[in-house]
Amino acid sequence: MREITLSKAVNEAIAEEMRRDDTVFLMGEDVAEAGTPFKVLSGLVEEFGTERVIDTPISEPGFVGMAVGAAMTGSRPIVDLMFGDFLFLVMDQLCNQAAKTSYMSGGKLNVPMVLRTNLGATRRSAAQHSQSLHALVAHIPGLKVALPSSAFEAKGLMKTAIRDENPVVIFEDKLMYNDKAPVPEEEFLLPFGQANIVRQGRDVTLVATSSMVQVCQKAAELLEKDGISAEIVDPRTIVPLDEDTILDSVRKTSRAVVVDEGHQSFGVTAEIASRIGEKAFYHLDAPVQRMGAMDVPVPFSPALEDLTVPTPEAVAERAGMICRGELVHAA
Amino acid sequence: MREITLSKAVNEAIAEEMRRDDTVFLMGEDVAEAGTPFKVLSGLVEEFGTERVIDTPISEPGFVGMAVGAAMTGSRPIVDLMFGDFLFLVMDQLCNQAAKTSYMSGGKLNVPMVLRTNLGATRRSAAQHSQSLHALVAHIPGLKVALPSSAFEAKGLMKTAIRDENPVVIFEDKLMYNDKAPVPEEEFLLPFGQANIVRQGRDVTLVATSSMVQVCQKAAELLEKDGISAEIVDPRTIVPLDEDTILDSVRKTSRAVVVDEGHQSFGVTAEIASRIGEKAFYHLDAPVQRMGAMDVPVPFSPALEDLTVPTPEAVAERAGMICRGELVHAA
Amino acid sequence: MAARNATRNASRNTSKRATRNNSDAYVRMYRQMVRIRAFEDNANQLYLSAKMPGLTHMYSGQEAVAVGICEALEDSDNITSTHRGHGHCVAKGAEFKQMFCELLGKEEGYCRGKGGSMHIADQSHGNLGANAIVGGSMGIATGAALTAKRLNTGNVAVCFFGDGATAQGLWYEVMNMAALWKLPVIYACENNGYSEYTKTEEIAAGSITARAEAFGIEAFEVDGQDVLAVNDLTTKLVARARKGEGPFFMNLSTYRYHGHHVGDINRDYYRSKDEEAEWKDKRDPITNFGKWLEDEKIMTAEELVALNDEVRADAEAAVQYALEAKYPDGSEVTMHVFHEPA
Amino acid sequence: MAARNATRNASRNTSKRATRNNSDAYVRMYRQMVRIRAFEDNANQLYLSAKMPGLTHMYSGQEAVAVGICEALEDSDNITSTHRGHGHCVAKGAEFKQMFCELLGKEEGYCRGKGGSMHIADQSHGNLGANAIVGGSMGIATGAALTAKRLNTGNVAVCFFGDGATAQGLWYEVMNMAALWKLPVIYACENNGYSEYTKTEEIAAGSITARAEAFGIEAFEVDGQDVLAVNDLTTKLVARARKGEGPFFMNLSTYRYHGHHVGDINRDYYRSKDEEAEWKDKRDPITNFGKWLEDEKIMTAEELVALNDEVRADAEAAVQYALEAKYPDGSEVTMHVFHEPA
Ligand SMILES: Cc1ncc(C[n+]2csc(CCOP(=O)(O)OP(=O)(O)O)c2C)c(N)n1
Ligand SMILES: Cc1ncc(C[n+]2csc(CCOP(=O)(O)OP(=O)(O)O)c2C)c(N)n1
Ligand SMILES: [Mg+2]
Ligand SMILES: [Mg+2]
Repeated sequence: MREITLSKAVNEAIAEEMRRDDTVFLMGEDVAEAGTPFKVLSGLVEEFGTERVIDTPISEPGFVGMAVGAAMTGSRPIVDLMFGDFLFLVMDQLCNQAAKTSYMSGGKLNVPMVLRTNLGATRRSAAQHSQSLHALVAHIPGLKVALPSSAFEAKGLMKTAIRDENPVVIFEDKLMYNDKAPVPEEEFLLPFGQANIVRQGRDVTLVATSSMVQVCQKAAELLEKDGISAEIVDPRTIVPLDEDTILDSVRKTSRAVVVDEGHQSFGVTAEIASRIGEKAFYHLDAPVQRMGAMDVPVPFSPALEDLTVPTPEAVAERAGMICRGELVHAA
Repeated sequence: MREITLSKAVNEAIAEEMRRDDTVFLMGEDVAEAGTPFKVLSGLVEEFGTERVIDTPISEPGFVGMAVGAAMTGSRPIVDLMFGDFLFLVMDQLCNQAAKTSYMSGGKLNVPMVLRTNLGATRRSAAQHSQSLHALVAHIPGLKVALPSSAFEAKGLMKTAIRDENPVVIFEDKLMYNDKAPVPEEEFLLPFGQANIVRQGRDVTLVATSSMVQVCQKAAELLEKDGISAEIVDPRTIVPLDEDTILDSVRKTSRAVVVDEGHQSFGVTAEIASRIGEKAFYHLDAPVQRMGAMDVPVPFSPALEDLTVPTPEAVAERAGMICRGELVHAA
Repeated sequence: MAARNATRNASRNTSKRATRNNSDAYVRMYRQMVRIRAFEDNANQLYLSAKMPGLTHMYSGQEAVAVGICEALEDSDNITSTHRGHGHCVAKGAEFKQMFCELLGKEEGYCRGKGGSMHIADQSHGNLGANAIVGGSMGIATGAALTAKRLNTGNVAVCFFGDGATAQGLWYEVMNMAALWKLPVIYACENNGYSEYTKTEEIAAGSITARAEAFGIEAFEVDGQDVLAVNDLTTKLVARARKGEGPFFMNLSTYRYHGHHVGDINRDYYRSKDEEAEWKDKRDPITNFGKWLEDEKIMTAEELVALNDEVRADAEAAVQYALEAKYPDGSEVTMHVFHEPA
Repeated sequence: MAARNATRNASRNTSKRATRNNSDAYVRMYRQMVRIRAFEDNANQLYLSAKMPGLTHMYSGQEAVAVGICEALEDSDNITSTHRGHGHCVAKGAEFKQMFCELLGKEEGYCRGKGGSMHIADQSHGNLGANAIVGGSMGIATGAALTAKRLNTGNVAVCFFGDGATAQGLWYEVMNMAALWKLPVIYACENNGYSEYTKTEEIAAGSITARAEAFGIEAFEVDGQDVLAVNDLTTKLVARARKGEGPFFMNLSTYRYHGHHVGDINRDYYRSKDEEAEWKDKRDPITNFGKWLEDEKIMTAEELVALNDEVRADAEAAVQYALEAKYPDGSEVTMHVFHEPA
């Protein structure tokens, strides 16, 4: 199969859906000629024109609000939010408006919009350009949340997002834009709420989201050398969450480490770990381990930043410990 | 001891601190003559004047941003955010600015401000005036989060918040403003990060925040009738979180139900349950139970709204089930 | 560009002389204003007698704004509404029964009881909903206009908001985009002089009208108690907006008769009884328009009374119906979180 | 109120004739501009040679704005800065060593390496910090002015922001409050014609200056390449602001010489080489002010060269120092999340 970058995968998904459906359009800062600072959208304005690929002023609350209204009236907007950190600016329009419209109107109105943005640290972009804020939106009923972990997922989930009748927030890992993966030429969509078993294993389940899937793949290789067989489950979407696949895996391996790049406290690892703790309780041979980003703003200095996110070595070490029963006394 | 309402307790705390420290001031919508729609601040403008009790326009991002700047330069602002739901409007100033200033500046700057707001449903105020959004702010490093569960806590935590060198978000339960509790006449402060054992018990620990403390007290009485002895732990602040007191209680009772009025998924119950699951693993006789608000926007209809939040009966039932070992098969 | 003062007292203008052709329209406007007043009087009663749960904000006094504007629109045109939204909802064509059912949280309500007073919406008539976030619908209205322009539907969107809402930064962001892209949206500021318990002059610096003009938006100041003046201006602006000459801004002076919300009874500390009396006695949009209809011989005094009685009876019947209607089944609580394709 | 055009080319105005008294001030302004340029040239080199991590935005070309304004301020006055913040930081009094250390993430940086280019702050000189959220510091500056007024410190706050930032609603919210409460804050819009890769005229409707005026704020348009014009105007406004006559708005026309950020090399698709050349060759704030200093016999050509050489040497020494300085210890990663009383 051909291999393309994550960036190209997103671009293809959007282009295909825009060709298919005239009501789809794109808006955001420097999305047209510039194709975004990450160049993900290059070429789209040439094909679809400035009427459908719209450069906006630096007015995130404004254009997200407009997307909500456009979506309520027959359009399918895709909003580009340049950095995930800017979510804080649009929370009212996203969480008080978009998320609640279907429910508050008793199903009479709906908001089929996509907010595409990113996550991920270690790019030396400091505290306001490095956050992974997907847990926040996942907490708000009415929003779906997709976390593609490779070019393949990026394409398949984006197409599904655009066709969904609800607001979907899709977080791309900004460090992965140039990473290549096999992506079919033929059209395909990936369903929401269906986890992917990235790697089969017997001894421990690594539940990994987005950027952490690669980290866990490397961790699994390290573990392999120690004779530990790790299974990796990538939920792909955290709302809806495919609890069954995760639980089945843990019931099989009896051990779990949940790895996510958001801050650890009150984040995604808590949700998944507590569901495992509750629903696979009698199958667990060791306490479920959580590995999120440190509970600190992301520091600029390379000497500090790299300490804040889970690494393959750290994941392998932690998984190794529970497999060897070394964390007994801590609990 | 005299009994006063939660409303009066907050008012006293603020008045005392304003008398003590000239740099403390209050700002928000209709905080002066009107004393807020909940009348919590009545009388303050008479004592401190409109220079220190400042009515603002309906500009939440603006005045929260101003509070950040005022706090960075020697003031100690208390910002009144009329409804917790409006947090979505101020997330950028709160989470990108206030929360990160100390860290980003390497400790050279700091933001001693208090954001007081509220939480709580069942007031028939519908989806945009009923949310309990404390989990969101708790996820962001740099913010402290206080959840008073009675007039006593409301006073003691508010005074501590005002003296703290960091941004503190304090959520009052808007249904509790008229509830009375014993509050000493003499000055007192309640330290952050110190949980309160509201009730001693042997069989199950109910970890309850804010509005859910009362619910759990009633649940404990119901359980008592069935011969089950419930211990209630109120963390009082979720950042910092007094993990030790919670863990000690669970290690003693071997069972836990975590009850909080925020949405269940990706919320406070997940964080606390997963910490218990990890750190008291070998003491647990049953899976930790989570009871948050339903993952739905808060519906207006009384027929629906009451279904969305944990009730004493539901808590008692769930706690009873784990005490009787009835949830074995589910896990 | 100086704000245009749409002729005050346009109703006394000869060009407004009734003709056979538009007398139906006049009667309809009158009826719609009376319907709003009747709706609110009943809602207020329901609340005061503890039959209605929650928070609600009365529109009484501002009827000429909603009616003057909505009568210049088609069903397919969109409006966005506010926390004080019953008037907009009625004016855009909603029925009493479904509205009262919604206010009481009943299954037959426009939103199956899930929205209530602050979120009432009526998609069938283009009303995208009330909003409990002050200013929260400014983006939505502007986005509806973006759909209209992009998909060439010919629709116009009207964004209703209060004077207090002009303090929300969102407005400036969307005005900028509306102006840049010439969107068919009309920003209608219902300037009733107060934001909750505060006079707007204490919390609004400079000139609200000039703020819109600074974005290159044509702005108009109009007497919001004069339904014909409002309707006239709106009719012209809607036609121009459909031709791509929008956006526009209207600053409509008006007054709310009740408290900020139904529980706001003692108002002396922020506004005087005299001021209230002045507006109610001299500038009531319904009374004055009724007199004009009589003067112009479009309706007789008896006809006016009969119309009022009929509307009041309708409203009371709808209240009765709603009180007896059933609540949604508990199972509905988890429905509609996500929208599923039909 | 029409925007006042602060005299363009004020530097050629006789009232600006050098005197013994202010020639020190002129030399200092020149030196500060040269310091900024030298700082940026080194930062650019560091980045291009992959010695500097992260994102950074060059201030070169805009020096007269930061220097003209900051030279009118006291150390105790506050400024807030932007993503393009090195110039403000130098102008407000910061040292090269701590600045380069910060850019390289070293322990001796102003923020112990935790902030980097986009968050550099220098509390000792009243610089409340750069900000990576466009418009994110507008509230902070206004709040600093609120402290100044409430605690009667006599301080003034200057809020620097770009033309693109005027699209953020926050600005309108805080202007309204600043105007209502007469706060000593000056909003300084560095209008360099671009927001990233887009001409500002494509994303700003109407008039930016009129937007400030609509809030009743006195507004001024000034040539941001003329350090004396900027300094003169600011000096007057600061004095007035201290007396309670603020807030004020300045729209300063200027230009950034480099790309939006250091990686923005091929700029042809959004701005022409001719345009760049025009600004660099004819309107360079340093070259032109240097010529004036010569004409006015305040400095000789040799003195100018010597000053430039000295500053460049300083900058290079600081770079060398910073390159060799040590990184913060790993244990610092969890420090400063919360501030503890000293
Ligand atoms: C974002 C937000 N802030 C505050 C409130 C509380 N609130 C509800 S109505 C209102 C006053 C609105 O004034 P205005 O816009 O003039 O409308 P009016 O009530 O006069 O019709 C306020 C402050 C709110 N609902 N939303
Ligand atoms: C809220 C926010 N939106 C978008 C960005 C990305 N961004 C960084 S600088 C910039 C352009 C800013 O333009 P302007 O304010 O004119 O400043 P200039 O770069 O010209 O100095 C943008 C869009 C950001 N950092 N913050
Ligand atoms: Mg009003
Ligand atoms: Mg610019």
